[in-house]
Amino acid sequence: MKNFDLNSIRKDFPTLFQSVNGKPLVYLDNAATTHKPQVVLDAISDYYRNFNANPHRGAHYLGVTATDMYENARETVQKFVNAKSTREIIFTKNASEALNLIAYSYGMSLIEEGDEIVICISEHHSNIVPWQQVAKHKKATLKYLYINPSFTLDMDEVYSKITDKTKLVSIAQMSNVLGTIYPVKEIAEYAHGMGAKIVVDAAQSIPHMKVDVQDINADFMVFSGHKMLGPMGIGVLYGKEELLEMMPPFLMGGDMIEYVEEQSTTYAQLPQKFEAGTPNVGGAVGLAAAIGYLKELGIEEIHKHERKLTSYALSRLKELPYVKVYGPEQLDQRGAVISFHMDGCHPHDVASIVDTYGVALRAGHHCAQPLMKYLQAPATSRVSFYFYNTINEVDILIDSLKQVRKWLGHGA
Amino acid sequence: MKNFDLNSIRKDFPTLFQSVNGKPLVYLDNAATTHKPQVVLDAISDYYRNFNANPHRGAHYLGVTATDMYENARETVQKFVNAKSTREIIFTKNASEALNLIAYSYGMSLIEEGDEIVICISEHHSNIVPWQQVAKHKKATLKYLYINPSFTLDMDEVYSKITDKTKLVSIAQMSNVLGTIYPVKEIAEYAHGMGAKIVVDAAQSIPHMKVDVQDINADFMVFSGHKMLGPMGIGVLYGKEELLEMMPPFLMGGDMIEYVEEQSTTYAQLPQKFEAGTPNVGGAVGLAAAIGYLKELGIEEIHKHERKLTSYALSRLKELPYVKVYGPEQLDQRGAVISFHMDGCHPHDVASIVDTYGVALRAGHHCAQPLMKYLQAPATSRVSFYFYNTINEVDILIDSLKQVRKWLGHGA
Amino acid sequence: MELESIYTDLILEHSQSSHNKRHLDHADWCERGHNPSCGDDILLELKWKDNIVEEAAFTGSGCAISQASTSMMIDLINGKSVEEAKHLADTFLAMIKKIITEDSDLEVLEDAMAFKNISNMPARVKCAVLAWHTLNEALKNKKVNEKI
Amino acid sequence: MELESIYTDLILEHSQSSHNKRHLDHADWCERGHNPSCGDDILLELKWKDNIVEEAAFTGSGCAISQASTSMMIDLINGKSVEEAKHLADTFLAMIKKIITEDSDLEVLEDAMAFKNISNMPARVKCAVLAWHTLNEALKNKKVNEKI
Ligand SMILES: Cc1ncc(COP(=O)(O)O)c(C=O)c1O
Ligand SMILES: Cc1ncc(COP(=O)(O)O)c(C=O)c1O
Repeated sequence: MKNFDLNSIRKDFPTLFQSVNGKPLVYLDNAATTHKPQVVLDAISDYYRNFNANPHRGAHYLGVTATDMYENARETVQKFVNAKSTREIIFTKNASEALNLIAYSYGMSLIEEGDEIVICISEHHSNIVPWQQVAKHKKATLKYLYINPSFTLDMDEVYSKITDKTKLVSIAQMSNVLGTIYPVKEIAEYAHGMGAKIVVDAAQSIPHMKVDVQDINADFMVFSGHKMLGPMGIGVLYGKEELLEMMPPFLMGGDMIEYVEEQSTTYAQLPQKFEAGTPNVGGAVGLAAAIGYLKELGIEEIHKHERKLTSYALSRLKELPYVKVYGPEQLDQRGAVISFHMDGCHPHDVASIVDTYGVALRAGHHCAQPLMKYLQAPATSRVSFYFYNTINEVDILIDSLKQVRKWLGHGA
Repeated sequence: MKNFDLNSIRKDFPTLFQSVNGKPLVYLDNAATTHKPQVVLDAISDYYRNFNANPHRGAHYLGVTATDMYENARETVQKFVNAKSTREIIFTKNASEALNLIAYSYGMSLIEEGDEIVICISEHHSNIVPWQQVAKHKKATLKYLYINPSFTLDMDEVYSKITDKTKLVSIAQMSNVLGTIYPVKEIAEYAHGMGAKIVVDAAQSIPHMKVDVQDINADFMVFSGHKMLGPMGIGVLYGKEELLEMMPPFLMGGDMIEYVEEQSTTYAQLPQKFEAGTPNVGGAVGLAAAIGYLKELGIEEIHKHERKLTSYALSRLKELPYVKVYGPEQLDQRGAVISFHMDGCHPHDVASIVDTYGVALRAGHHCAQPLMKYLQAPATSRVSFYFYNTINEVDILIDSLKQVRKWLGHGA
Repeated sequence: MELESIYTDLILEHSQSSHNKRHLDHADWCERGHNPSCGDDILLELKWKDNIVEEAAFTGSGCAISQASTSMMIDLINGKSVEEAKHLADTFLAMIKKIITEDSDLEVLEDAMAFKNISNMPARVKCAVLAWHTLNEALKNKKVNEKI
Repeated sequence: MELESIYTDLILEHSQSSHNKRHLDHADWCERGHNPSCGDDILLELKWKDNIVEEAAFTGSGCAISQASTSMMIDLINGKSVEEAKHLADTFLAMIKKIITEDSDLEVLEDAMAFKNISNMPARVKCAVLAWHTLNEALKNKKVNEKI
């Protein structure tokens, strides 16, 4: 484990050292995507410069090496999430594809008329729209878990919504808008008791906390590489082997087949069965390097620092009477994502104005329109930290928010 | 246009300068994947180091820049294939996903019972299995165009197989096994006359020749970045705007929506409608750099050099009485892919043995099992050139093939 | 980029003023305009007198840019003929796209000239043009309607 | 990697010899073994006499490695008991995985020891083990069958 020395950590991230509009970049949009440490970029370059080949397809040296690197990356992911076997790790292009894979393959073949699918009102669109489609096509019902006024989920809501008709529960472990961390392990236990399977959307959680699929007892779990220091274009689906075994394939084509006749096809074993076409080896190698970086840093250290940032940011935002935060107050119920509204300041104006101070934050519906409607907030501003952010950056944020009020004619 | 100086061109490709088993690498597996020039790797690194952000989602500087870079890459692709509009260019993770998108979205909703889908016997699995699925689910018929003993396609075969029941024809412009170049423009014209749509799988052709979707009058066209100097994890679907407009979305989630309500969703405009989740901006930027490189080199020059290599390789192979080539003899009917069988030498032994001489070629069914069965060849050896290969490498290949015969006990 | 060229007093004033933000009693035409990606959503209401925009107003929510732009547009088109309104919308859009750049050609836009520099803030161009596109739609639909 | 440690005379001889490559007249058991990814495909035929492999043979196609490995295996198991055959298969697979490395422990494999170095050619390991996995399946299925 590295010593958690913020200065030296930041030096690993070339993207952080630039100026925007003449000001040093203060990147607070990490829930959208994170920057990449040089080791990840180097791993990708190194792969392309020294080993590039189409895996699973060649008896030649580069082909064998590329296959090894790809499969080693799979093993790195397997260990990272504590899956039982590499057969349970499917590479996709992002978390959204992974969720679609579950919806098309598991949902379209195993959900039946009258069944219920339960998701939470704070889901990301990628964890809503696929289930709407399944519900529509299979005449199933899509039900929502609603959060309470403290922006958390009462277990009573879980008990009342998940019934013996529920076949599938799909929930983000951490909300990308509220920062709320949901008790997925408890929900999984209850869902299993009712005979339902559970999908854990770990896109926001896994960059920041240990996600152990066996401990949670998740049936499926998905995440994206680009939100945890990895490159774009690579994501992961974890699925319990017995479930993946019984599911039909999703994308069809090269690499996922066993025998192809003119009119019929038998499919390859797991995990290839779900990986059609040339895989993104460079992406997988980059993701593995990202996991290596996170492990070396230590997820505990990351958590500690992010908690400090979140705590400080929440307390500084409280100083501003015109700011309303959407999200839990208690630090152990939330991650490092803070959504807020500033009185009289539309979030898009906020984002544009702080941008001129070098501060990158996000404004809008954050791909969670049903939540925004539920909160009766058409849009919010959102800051999201990663371990490379500093307390000083929080101060710059707060100063820039004060400037927003001035620019929009409200005094400071 | 660069001067076509092979020495200086090769210097652009760091991967070529390595030794395999103590011998200089002779990479002849370009139909599987090509190596990447340094400018492509630099474009990707540069993107991550200086601009990385989630596009379409932020009002901040990096977000705006990443969006611009992504959309500029789309425009580069649009111009490269001569599409009418960037709305007709959808980024996917590879050609296979693009074909699946057509099958799931167009096929599953617009092919009906009794309709016919026509493909060629030499298709890649990625252009077979999705259509088998559509045919099965929609009770349609999947028909094959068979090649003649010269490994080309008679137009009479086209006339007899494509009928007024045909709704879709899907064909590779160039076979990844035989090297055959199919007359897709003529086939498209005939198919259109019968009221059918045509999908052109340009995965093998576009790295080597001008593919003009308007000239071909293709309804859909697909290809992969990694086979044309680009990174893995990025592919392209071209579709005529009016077709894409009437098709339902395929992958669902963030970025492809307009309004999401709890129970229903309206979808974004093209091209976003077909791009769910965080896109692979780095991949798109890398692909655009690859296109830039190809354009600078000049597709004519590339073609000329590859023709020289193919011609030379075919004539040298002819010197070996124990070699049988599977593919057209005439140079204007074929590309730079040569499949062959050596009497008494199983292709896997061939690949393993030449590998120890530094030569990377491919052995097996090349993801085209129905073709192999049709040819009554369980496997072939395949060499595939790209513009960075040299005449000297062909000589090394031929020498190594002679060694194979020796190793396998057949004398030289 | 200089914020003062965008968040001008004029724009702020308009964005906070509510004189055009209301429902009309007997609107002849309502046209919805929206930017799904950022959530701006307006309803433009129009009352014709023959060929003249007798009265216009709007409701809805959005950022300072979109609200100000809408309000300025309404001030401008009140009392103008359909042709004039159409011409103003086209002029505004041409200004944003930097097709028309001469101040003398833009003076007809009056206060709305304040958006001349919005392209320096590319993420916000959509906000500025929303109302004008909505107006164009409304005028187009009026024509279609009259033909029926 | 040295080719001579893999394409040995012994292996070439076996790969080209056809003494085990035929159909049995009255096979008690046929087991198919195949590597979809490379196309190797064999049919192993077995005749039992009580607990003894009375005769074995194979048909099918594949590379020199898979053909030689199959032929050597058949030479080895002819006349052996089911338990011995199972033990030999396990020993072979353990050799490939480098779990057993002492030559003295491998001598029971006779000619098939020639594959000791196949892991230096990782892409070909599958070819070498195909026959032995197929044998294991056949023995497993024999047991299951007898219980029914
Ligand atoms: C003709 C053809 N079509 C489709 C594909 C599939 O491409 P990818 O594996 O990149 O999806 C390939 C390459 O493998 C090909 O050669
Ligand atoms: C909670 C959550 N789920 C899913 C996604 C989708 O991830 P991607 O866009 O990488 O597919 C995101 C991020 O955008 C997210 O925050």
